Amino acid sequence: MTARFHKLINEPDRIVDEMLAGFCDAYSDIVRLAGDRLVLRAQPKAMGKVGLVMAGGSGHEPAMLGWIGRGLLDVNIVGEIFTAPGPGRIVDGIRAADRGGGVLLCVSHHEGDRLNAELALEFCEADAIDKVEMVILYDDISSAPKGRESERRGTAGLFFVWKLLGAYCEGDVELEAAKALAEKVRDNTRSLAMSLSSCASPVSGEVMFEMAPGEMEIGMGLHGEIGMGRQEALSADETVDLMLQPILDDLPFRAGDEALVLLNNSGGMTLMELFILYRGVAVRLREAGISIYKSWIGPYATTLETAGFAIALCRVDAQLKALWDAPANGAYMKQH
Amino acid sequence: MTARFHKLINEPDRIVDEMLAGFCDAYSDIVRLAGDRLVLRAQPKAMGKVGLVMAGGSGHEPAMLGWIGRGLLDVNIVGEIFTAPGPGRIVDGIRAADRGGGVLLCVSHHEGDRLNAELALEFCEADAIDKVEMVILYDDISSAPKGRESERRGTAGLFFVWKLLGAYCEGDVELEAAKALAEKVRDNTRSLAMSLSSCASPVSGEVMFEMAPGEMEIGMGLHGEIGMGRQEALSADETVDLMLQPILDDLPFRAGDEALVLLNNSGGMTLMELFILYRGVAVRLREAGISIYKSWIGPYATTLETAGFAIALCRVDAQLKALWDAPANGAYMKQH
Amino acid sequence: MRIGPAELAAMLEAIARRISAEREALNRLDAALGDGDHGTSVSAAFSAAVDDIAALNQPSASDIWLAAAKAVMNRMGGASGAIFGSFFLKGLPAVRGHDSLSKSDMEAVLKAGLQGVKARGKTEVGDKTMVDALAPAVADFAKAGDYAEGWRGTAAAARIGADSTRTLTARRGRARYLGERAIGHIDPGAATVATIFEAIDAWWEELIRSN
Amino acid sequence: MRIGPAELAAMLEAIARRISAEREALNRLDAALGDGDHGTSVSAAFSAAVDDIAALNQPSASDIWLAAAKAVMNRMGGASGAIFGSFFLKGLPAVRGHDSLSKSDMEAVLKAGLQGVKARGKTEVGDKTMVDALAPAVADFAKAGDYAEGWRGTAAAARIGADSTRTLTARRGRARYLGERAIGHIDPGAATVATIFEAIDAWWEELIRSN
Ligand SMILES: Nc1ncnc2c1ncn2[C@@H]1O[C@H](COP(=O)(O)OP(=O)(O)O)[C@@H](O)[C@H]1O
Ligand SMILES: Nc1ncnc2c1ncn2[C@@H]1O[C@H](COP(=O)(O)OP(=O)(O)O)[C@@H](O)[C@H]1O
Ligand SMILES: [Mg+2]
Ligand SMILES: [Mg+2]
Ligand SMILES: [Mg+2]
Ligand SMILES: [Mg+2]
Repeated sequence: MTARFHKLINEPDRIVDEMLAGFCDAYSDIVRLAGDRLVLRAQPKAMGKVGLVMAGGSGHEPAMLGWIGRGLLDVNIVGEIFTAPGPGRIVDGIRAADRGGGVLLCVSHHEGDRLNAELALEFCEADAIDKVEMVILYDDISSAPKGRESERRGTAGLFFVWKLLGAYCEGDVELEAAKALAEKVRDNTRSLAMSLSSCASPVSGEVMFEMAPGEMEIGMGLHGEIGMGRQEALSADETVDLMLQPILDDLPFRAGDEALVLLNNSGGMTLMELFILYRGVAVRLREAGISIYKSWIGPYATTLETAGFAIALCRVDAQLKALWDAPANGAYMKQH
Repeated sequence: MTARFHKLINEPDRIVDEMLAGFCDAYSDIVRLAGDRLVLRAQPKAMGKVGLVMAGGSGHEPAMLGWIGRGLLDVNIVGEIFTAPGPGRIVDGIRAADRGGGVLLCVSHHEGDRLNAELALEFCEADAIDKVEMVILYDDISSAPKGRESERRGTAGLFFVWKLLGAYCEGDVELEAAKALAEKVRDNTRSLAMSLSSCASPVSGEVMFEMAPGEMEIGMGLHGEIGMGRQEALSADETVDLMLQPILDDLPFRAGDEALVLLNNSGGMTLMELFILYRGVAVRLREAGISIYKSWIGPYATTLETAGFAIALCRVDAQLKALWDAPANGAYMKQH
Repeated sequence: MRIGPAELAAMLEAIARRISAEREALNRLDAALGDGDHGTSVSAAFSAAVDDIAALNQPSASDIWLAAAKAVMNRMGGASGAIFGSFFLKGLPAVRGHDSLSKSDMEAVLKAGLQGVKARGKTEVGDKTMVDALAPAVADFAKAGDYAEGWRGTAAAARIGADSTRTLTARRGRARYLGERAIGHIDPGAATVATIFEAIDAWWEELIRSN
Repeated sequence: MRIGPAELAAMLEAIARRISAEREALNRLDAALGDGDHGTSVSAAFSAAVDDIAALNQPSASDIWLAAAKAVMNRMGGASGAIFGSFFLKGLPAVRGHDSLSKSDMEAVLKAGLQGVKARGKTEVGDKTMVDALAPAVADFAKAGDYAEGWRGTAAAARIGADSTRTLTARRGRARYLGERAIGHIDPGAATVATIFEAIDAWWEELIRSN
């Protein structure tokens, strides 16, 4: 497909600020805008709790804006489209999240996000802001082979970290325990994405990359980074066959396991297609003896209007199931 | 833009059934599938309450599947893509919703939906199923001039009816009162949609209509029915200027009014654009002295992958505000 | 000649085949004036009617007619399902009690069906709907002396009626929201009616020839 | 000749202008290997640096260098923001205390900056990053006798270094996920480094000529 070049924006260089103004106005009961593009909870969590901070580029809405709120994250530091914010702003976000219980800086693993987070942590140390920890999160099995998990990218499967860690940090927990919980969720999560189309940058109006109609690509990154190669587009069930087994093999998920399932819409897919794809996923998981605890299907972490989706699975135990069922109230993630 | 022709489906004639299988499996805590494509609440409401039934074509997901649940609707009778289901299936749905308090059949005004609903009501009478009422719902100001409101189409603004009527019918209310409440919401709601692209039928793979890049059309129907004419695509704020005033003039909304606001994504818009558009809407409403009670921005009633959106406003009083704030738990509409 | 259960079933099969061949063309007509599904809907429904009828055990003419009514009403859906469904439903009393239908029996069926359509749709000739094809077809059938002349007349009259919708604005159906923009396009429901009568006419000629 | 505050500010302006002209070309390089934003990011950051410097009141050379470091780090964002930011940040001590920079002062600044980049990015020559342009440029600058020769050398060496990334697979940055598919594309960060040194070289020639 060719991308839709006309976007309903005003000035290209006001996109992020106008987007934040609109979002924070619409959901002023949940979030508020502060400082230099910081999105905070409208009602901060109680003193003494661990604060959760996530910095990242725009273009993935409702991520991460929609995940600020009770039972979820505390602060989102918003960058330009697909661009991690710099360290000065990350330090601002850490300060804003600090309720005296320490702050966990969550990093979706991409070179830019990690480098800027590292710089921010050095600045925190220089400024004697203590009790700040960083956790590097990744889930995309296409980006490095098994055994080199820590080189992988963070993609849509971090959904599970946001929800479970958010619920955990509503309780009275230590910073170290929060970090360990984030790592536990990460280490039990695996994702793989595919795409049928490209998307156009609203800033330049240029298409991110060319993709012929009738092609698909497995292993796309969250910023339109190209994946493992082009192939002829398949049917829904064939696509699931191709994507699910590598995910199961990687952890590996085994018969008897229980899992949370996410089908993430990259933006331009119809929900109709996602429901059909989900049907295939559910049938195959049951065949493999894996039971599904809960599922979500929708646009949680998008790549602008890209037509594509990701399958993400998170293996859960009693602790994680209870955390899943805990209430959450973000603008785009509600649970009760 | 050209539409994306490849859809991730299996057999074209299994689309609706596979979609329903996937949806009802993923959200089995909220809905269950029964009979001939009936989506019911997993836990039916208490005996004696008014049942709410909505029949309609597919292709608008998450509408209406996502609106079945506590505080919302009871039964959705699902048709083929963009095709109202026939009267026999509507009668089945009415029976399934009957908890002894009467059933309100909600009809989004389109010729096919209304005609089939009328037939169904005649069949109910013949079958001596009594206490069934029908309410015809419309909101789209582009489809008939002021003074001929009852000829207008039902579009995304019915969002407000589903939520407010759903909350109302959790209480102990009479069927006649439920119908009156639906009419009250309808009569205080106005919508207008626009589109930047067409969409492709997943059944035929054919594009619904041709639309050149850089064009836009105001007044699109929910099924890709063409609207009031093509024009050059504008900026976000210019588009809001063009669409909002006719909506305000039509009711009319006046300074001092309070309103609920919906920005509905037809499918292929980015949330980024919708937040920017919302900013323009909010600024202009405040300038007009209209205060915003609450807002929603997202894909609630889609037209497959069409890139477009609708602005819908609902004027509210104390009763409607309280109904809005009541809890709801549909798969794609949660409030707490 | 009379039309008995076997002929009625064969006639519906001939209709289903022709409609199925015209499916995409009918969808395209509907894309211009409505939501682009008309061909898919009518084709699915007539095929379902044929299947349902094939499953009946030694059906009478009215069993067949009722099966068609149900299939059309419930499997076609949309505006056309209700409208075509009303045609079959309101024609049913005129079929009932006949082992087979003479030309004048059929005339009564068609007239009752047309009345059903107009009442259900609140539609008259000139509203740019299927009535613009159906009404002249039924009138022509009534004037004819026998089936052969009758079917030939309906096919011609329905097609002329369908083509006449091109210059009209619509007062019913989705197309009414288009105002002047509906001009230049043929109503898909009317085209379906013309296709149906052409299918019947061809089937009848074939039937006569092979007898 | 020495580079004082006025020249340093003018040099950064010259860089910003050139980068802005190359913005879309740099975005396209990044679209092939990464997420397509590199040109937008670097251009926005250098423009911001120029604005921030213009707002300073009688700045010293190190005031200017610090303003550039901050603007690059916070307005560029992404991997390149952290990397270029580290270049300026680690070069800062070598600027501090000088009213103006001799060729050998500048050499110390560039060397410290390069060290900062390699440490921050855990990157060596051959990883298909901006280091492939920066490292040979700094080495060439060190070998030169004066500024004119030095800048000419950096521009040439950086461009050759940038072009050399075309045949490499990547070990750092988004491109590393591409494996063999990265071959055939020039690293955008390296192209930016080459563009920067070309801008400085052209600016210096112009400066000499107009003196
Ligand atoms: N009120 C009516 N009376 C008669 N025919 C109607 C009426 N409304 C619609 N139709 C017919 O139905 C056709 C459209 O059918 P179809 O596309 O299957 O339904 P829908 O509009 O629900 O998608 C129109 O072309 C028209 O001939
Ligand atoms: N670890 C690293 N060391 C040195 N340079 C790097 C490193 N990671 C990335 N880069 C440089 O950054 C460039 C990409 O910058 P940019 O596109 O602005 O950031 P992002 O990848 O975050 O979108 C690459 O072309 C490369 O030259
Ligand atoms: Mg980036
Ligand atoms: Mg339809
Ligand atoms: Mg139609
Ligand atoms: Mg980049």
